[in-house]
Amino acid sequence: MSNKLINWFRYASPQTFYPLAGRMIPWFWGLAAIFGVAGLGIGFLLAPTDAQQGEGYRIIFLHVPASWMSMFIYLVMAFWAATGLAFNTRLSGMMASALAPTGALFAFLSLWTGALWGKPMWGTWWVWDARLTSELILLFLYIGFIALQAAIDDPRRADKAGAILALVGVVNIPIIYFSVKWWNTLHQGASVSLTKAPSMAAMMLWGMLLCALACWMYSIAVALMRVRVIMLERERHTDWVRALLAGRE
Amino acid sequence: MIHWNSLAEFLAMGRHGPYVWGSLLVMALLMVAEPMLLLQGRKRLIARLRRQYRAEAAERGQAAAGGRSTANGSND
Amino acid sequence: MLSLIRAVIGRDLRLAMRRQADIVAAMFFFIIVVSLFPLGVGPEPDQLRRLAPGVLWVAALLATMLSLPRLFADDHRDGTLEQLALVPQPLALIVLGKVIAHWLVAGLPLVLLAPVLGIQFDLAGDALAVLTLSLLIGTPALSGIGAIGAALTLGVRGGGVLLSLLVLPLYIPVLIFGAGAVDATVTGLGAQAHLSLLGALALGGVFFAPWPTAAALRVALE
Amino acid sequence: MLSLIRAVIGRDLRLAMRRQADIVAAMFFFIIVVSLFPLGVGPEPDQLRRLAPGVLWVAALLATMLSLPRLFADDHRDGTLEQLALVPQPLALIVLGKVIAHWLVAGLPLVLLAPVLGIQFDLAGDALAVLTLSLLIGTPALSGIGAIGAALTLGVRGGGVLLSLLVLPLYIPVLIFGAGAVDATVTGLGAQAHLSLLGALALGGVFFAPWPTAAALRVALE
Amino acid sequence: MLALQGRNGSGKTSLLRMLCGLTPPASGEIRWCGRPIAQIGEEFRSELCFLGHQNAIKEELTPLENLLSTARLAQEPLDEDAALAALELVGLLGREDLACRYLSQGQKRRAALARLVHEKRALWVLDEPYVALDKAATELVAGLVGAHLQRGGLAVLTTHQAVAVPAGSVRELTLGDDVAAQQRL
Amino acid sequence: MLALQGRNGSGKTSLLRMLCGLTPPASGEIRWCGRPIAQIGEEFRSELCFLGHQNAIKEELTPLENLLSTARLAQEPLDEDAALAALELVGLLGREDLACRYLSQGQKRRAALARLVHEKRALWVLDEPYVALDKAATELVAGLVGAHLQRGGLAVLTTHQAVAVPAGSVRELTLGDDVAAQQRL
Ligand code: HEM
Ligand SMILES: Nc1ncnc2c1ncn2[C@@H]1O[C@H](COP(=O)(O)OP(=O)(O)OP(=O)(O)O)[C@@H](O)[C@H]1O
Ligand SMILES: Nc1ncnc2c1ncn2[C@@H]1O[C@H](COP(=O)(O)OP(=O)(O)OP(=O)(O)O)[C@@H](O)[C@H]1O
Ligand SMILES: [Mg+2]
Ligand SMILES: [Mg+2]
Repeated sequence: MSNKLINWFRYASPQTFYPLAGRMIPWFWGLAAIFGVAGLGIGFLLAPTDAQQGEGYRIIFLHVPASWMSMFIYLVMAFWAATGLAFNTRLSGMMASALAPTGALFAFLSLWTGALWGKPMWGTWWVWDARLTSELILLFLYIGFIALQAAIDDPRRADKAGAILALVGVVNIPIIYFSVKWWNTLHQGASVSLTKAPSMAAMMLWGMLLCALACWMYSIAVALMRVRVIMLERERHTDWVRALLAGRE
Repeated sequence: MIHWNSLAEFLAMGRHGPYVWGSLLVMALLMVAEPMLLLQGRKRLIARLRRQYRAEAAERGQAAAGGRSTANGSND
Repeated sequence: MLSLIRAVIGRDLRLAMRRQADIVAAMFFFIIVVSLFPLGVGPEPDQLRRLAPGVLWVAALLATMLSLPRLFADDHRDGTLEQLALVPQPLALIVLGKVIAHWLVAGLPLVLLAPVLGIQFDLAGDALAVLTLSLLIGTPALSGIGAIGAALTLGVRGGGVLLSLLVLPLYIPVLIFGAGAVDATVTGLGAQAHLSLLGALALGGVFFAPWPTAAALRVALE
Repeated sequence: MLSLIRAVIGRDLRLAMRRQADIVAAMFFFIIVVSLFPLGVGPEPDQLRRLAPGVLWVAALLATMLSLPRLFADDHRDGTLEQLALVPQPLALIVLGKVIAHWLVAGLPLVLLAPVLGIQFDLAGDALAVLTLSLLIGTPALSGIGAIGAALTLGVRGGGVLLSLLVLPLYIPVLIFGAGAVDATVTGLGAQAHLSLLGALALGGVFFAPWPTAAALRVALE
Repeated sequence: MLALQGRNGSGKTSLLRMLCGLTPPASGEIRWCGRPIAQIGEEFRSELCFLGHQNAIKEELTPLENLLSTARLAQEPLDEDAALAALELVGLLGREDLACRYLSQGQKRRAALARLVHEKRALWVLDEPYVALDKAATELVAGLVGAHLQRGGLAVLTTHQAVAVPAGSVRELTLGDDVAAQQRL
Repeated sequence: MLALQGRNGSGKTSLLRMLCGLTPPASGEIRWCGRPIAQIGEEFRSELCFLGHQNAIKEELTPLENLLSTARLAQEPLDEDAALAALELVGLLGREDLACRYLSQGQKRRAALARLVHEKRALWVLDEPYVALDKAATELVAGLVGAHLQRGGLAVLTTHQAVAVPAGSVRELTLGDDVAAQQRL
């Protein structure tokens, strides 16, 4: 084993990761706030009107980051699940469980903002097209993952079962992403309506990217917070948790 | 530089106000609520664990002092 | 007598709380079945609007039915049912308690979900209201009637599927009046008549069904 | 290796024969669900014809799903599953045998019933043929994918409903291509593309699914 | 007390279930205080305490909750202290807050037997109460049955083990292969 | 032979399941012929015969069918005569054509134990084999284990009863409350 690997496994132990995560959380909150303010500022105050969609298009600054995060978090979750199965590290399972609720939140937000966008644009809250449907499936997968883990009391078992489900469900992600290409549907494909004058397009693009970064930082911060709670709960019989809780009244 | 001429115009969002603000509001609410819930859950967990540790310590103290009554066969 | 029923309801609700996953999962089954139809049938809103009452009611029926096998099976497997059958008071009272608990856990959540799902099918406000009301009145009947089937198939191998075979035909009147009420609203006729019939079915289901159920349970225990 | 798979299939088929009620009941569930729809939706033939592929496919899906919980549950409860897990050969082979047996018992009868039920919905000859073919190709995928869910929820309280929550989303592609194939025939487009995709899903479902299923079973036994 | 013995499959379990009125006898009838139990159902059942092969405890609930809810269903409310005392007696103190699913075979059986501690009904029918119990627990249960007999209670139990019961007259009955399944109490 | 004893809940069942590789040990590892069983899965499993708390018989099948299909799954075909002989030995002749659902507790256990009669694998792991058996059957099973030991086999079993095993050296291990769950075979 190389030195690097040993180092990695050191941080993979809950005992060392817990304080590390605690130190990182404020930074991610700070970044999330900065990006969020900048992104929303550009998106809602500076960006010009869209020629086709009017002002309603501003939902894009919420909808696209939420959609991206919902897919991306699933991939990260599946990655942790795979590591957990392969190397049997305790931290991996905890990370996967910590990510799932946030992923579900973003999947829901993608649906919600999409529905609120659809009403003015398409005239209906919901249509059963491929993109929308596969995003709904993604939400179901998250909920299935959470429900499965909640139904199993032994955390080690819950981790493994959840990991298997997460890995099987990964096939859904490319389906969501490419659905607009494979089936021609109501939902627009990548990079629509960014075809106006280059400067405006750039402004919208920046707004979207900044908002996406904000959501990204937010997700990391929240996942770290949650993983700390999960660690306390699962490691409650260990000495380090006892010492920790005895220390700070 | 700012795109809007008046607050009213900003709020109206070109007749799409409810949709845009509905999205932003729900998204913001949920994204604030999630960490709040987490902090609250964490507080509750820590309180519970502290209680549990105290109870265990007390029990151990008792066991050391007197020893627990053991099961025996008679029942009257 | 009331204290016995209360004790049963309390116990069953406590058990249900221990496995909340159960309640949540039943609700999601409902959601998923409702969402499957548009996928199979195609997305035209006009057609979907006409389908909505039928699909929602069929889904409610199936969701209730899926939770039925466990109504008595758990108690049967671990021997609790024998103990319940040996309680001095009539077994039907205990069954009544279990039916009420079942409705609270499996029926009520469907009622609360219905309006949200109706929106996916593009239903108008008054149709949504009647849909919810019809489910509120109709689901207790589903729990009551279902209990008979659950008891009859108890301990029978392949019970789950056999159960649906027995129960679904009995559910048909509930389905017809329930979906009919919504249809009548959509087409502008009053839903009054359908709803009163539904109410009669519910009363019958909840207060009459426990007796045959109790008898079937005794047979299953022999 | 083949002899092991054959031994598993033989044993499961023999068990299924002992409780024929099971097979019959699954078929009747299919029939009843399909027949419920016209009741909930109304009898216009034109509308029914458009509904047919969706309804039949959804019913097939639900019927398969209902029989899933028992795929491993019986073996788990009586300790046979532990014995199977201790067989020297990979557990995935045994799972493969069980999946095949499940399809023979729960999938094939649906395929044979489909043309008869299709006639009730006034489907034309070629649509009927494609419907049957799509079910023939698609149902093995349902058994394979379902096995994963059955293994994951094994021994978990509230398994039945949780199972449908896990499995139904994974069934959706099968449903879309299956119903899509029939729709395409009805509207005059070729069903070729849909059917090949369905075939790919089925191959994947039957030969890939046993591995995660075996892993999940080992977890359940821990 | 009546202790039933007999080879595997000689019909002990079947007989006990008939005694309780769970299975109707193919011929003959079961009487209690001279009257057939089929006719005095409620009255008979309020005198009866049955414990079968199965433990009749809920795996999701803790031993304490199990004990309390059993008592509530039997309409003989038990306060929490009494229940805890019973659990302590059967050696489950420290596990009263763990869901029964995590208990071992023997511990589950103990949780089920805990209800005998405060049981005052006249007729106890126990099917293989000692199965899965270790020595200490077996003696404890025998002690409970003894105390019940001293209070004037009746007990019918089956077993393959010979366990001394402290007090009361013990009649042993060994079922042969062709014993008639008719008994008069 | 290793006979495990211990109070209810002392971890016997858990230990046996780890021995078989069904549950991974929380720490430490199980070795067979010096190599960890996690690595030599197939090889180890083909030397192992495990019988748990549960009987692993199908209620719908008859004892004969159960025995035959178990053998076929283990890839050690058994002809019908040998199977019938085994059933006769455990005293189920006359019931070999009755679905197991109708058998009593003890008869079911006997049906499960019948596979030991022709079992040739080296390591037997039996969890409470004597539960629900009457005296005659208990001695029979002890005899089977004895014969296995004489052939040079190994056996690990748990029990609450003291039963003499005819031949072979018996090591008894009593699990205390805090025994480490690590064993080397
Ligand atoms: C509930 C309904 C909706 C869902 C579930 C949904 C889902 C998604 C998903 C998953 C993405 C990200 C995938 C990608 O980047 O290619 C996305 C992007 C996008 N969506 Fe939606 N959407 C919905 C409604 C809408 C509506 C109504 C509109 C506008 C009329 C819309 C416009 C867009 C746009 C412009 C993008 C960005 C595409 C790009 O530039 O890459 N969506 N949506
Ligand atoms: N339907 C049936 N057909 C034929 N025989 C049956 C049927 N039902 C039960 N039996 C037989 O009745 C007998 C009585 O079984 P019972 O469970 O009462 O035995 P038991 O004395 O409790 O045995 P054990 O000590 O093994 O628990 C058994 O021999 C069983 O095989
Ligand atoms: N998840 C868990 N949490 C806490 N304790 C547990 C858990 N799972 C098992 N136990 C405990 O582990 C112990 C070992 O149980 P095991 O079944 O191995 O006992 P056993 O020796 O076979 O007992 P018996 O003789 O009663 O069969 C029991 O005390 C049980 O309560
Ligand atoms: Mg018996
Ligand atoms: Mg044990």
